[in-house]
Amino acid sequence: MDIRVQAAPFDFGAEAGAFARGRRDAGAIVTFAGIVRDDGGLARMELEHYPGMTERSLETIAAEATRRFGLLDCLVIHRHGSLTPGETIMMVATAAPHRADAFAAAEFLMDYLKSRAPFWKKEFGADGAAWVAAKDGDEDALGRWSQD
Amino acid sequence: MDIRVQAAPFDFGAEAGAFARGRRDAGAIVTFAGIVRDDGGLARMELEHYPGMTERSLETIAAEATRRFGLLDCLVIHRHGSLTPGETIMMVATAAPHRADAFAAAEFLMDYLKSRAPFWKKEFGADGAAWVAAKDGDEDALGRWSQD
Amino acid sequence: MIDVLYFAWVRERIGLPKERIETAAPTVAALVEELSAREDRYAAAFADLSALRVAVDQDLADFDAPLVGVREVAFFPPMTGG
Amino acid sequence: MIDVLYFAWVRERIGLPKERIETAAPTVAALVEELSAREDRYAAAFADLSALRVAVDQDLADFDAPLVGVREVAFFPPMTGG
Repeated sequence: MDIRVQAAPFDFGAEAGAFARGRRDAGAIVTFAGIVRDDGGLARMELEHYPGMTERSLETIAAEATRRFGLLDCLVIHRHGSLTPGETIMMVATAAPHRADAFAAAEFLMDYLKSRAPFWKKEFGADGAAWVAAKDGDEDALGRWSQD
Repeated sequence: MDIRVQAAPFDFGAEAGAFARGRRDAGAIVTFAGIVRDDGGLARMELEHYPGMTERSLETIAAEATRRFGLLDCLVIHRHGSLTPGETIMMVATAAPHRADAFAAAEFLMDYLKSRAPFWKKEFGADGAAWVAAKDGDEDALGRWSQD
Repeated sequence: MIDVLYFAWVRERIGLPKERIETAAPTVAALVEELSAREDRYAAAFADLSALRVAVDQDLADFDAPLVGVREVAFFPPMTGG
Repeated sequence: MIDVLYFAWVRERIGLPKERIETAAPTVAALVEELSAREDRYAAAFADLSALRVAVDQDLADFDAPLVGVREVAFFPPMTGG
């Protein structure tokens, strides 16, 4: 399990390759990368976070994904600070014996990270700056993971 | 849309990186890599395929995934021939504006590829060689994609 | 004349990957019967059709698919790629 | 003494990222009332609690969470990472 919160850029391909390399125990690797989308004149984005709580919450989410889906390994990298369109904001990677668990774990990580990890996006464009509003759908997405 | 069927190894990390690089239109990239798992003394695996039909079927599946999930791009690479544990058998990558579509499309591609693309695995181990049997679950997995 | 292809254990059981066959069989099922009657190795390969898949001109098809105008038929077990 | 942290537009509205507060408030909700009574910028930031989230010692909590023994409370809008 590898959790990194950093201002510095990272190389998604290199990280995905290193995560998968020589892994004889896992049949399935799933990765997700979030990219700053050029949505109608976005100049840049500022990602604020809560140092300390960010790492704690990501570790909790990753540990829960590992337990639920029997992961052999998982990786979360999330940037903060200033980002421009085309830059990679964050990535997750999961390794499991079979594909269903690797996919479910990556989606679980993303759903919880979206609504439970303390990051806030502010977008800067031609019309000024605005905080991104949380989507109801992101909170609703957690419902599908509730266990009886 | 990029479909490749090849005997040669490929670099999963390099392909994932190239697929995601500088993509200002897509907010979400999902990749899946299938790796030869070292499952109880497997020495190597032979992947047989049906040249011609293989490419056709992968193109059909990728085009359907693109249409259903509004993909901006997708990539499928699948090897044939001899593979040893730890080697990457195949990968898919999907790019979409939002994560739900990128995840669903990657799972759709994998489910259809498993049951509809003409590949057959033969495993060689200490106890001899045996063709891998299709799992009922793989055929069943297609049911979740049926549209009304 | 029709090209008939075999893959995986069907290929191994029949003992060749491909052959050209002169046939008047109107359907895939009729072709299977014709081949099965010809030699034991075909009968063995085609013994359980539920364990087999068929492609007609490189598209998955049913065993009752017609063979009129068809150039290529392939028999194989369920796929195990990915 | 308790450290109170503000993030995103809560931080902007209150005008600072962090302050130490001497309080006897027994719960988060009581602390919010105390701050809101103090100055308009707090009242403005805390006007709609349904638009806010709170963490107590870096764990997400409810507004009725007790403050006994707590070192750090943070207020912020719903998260938008990923």
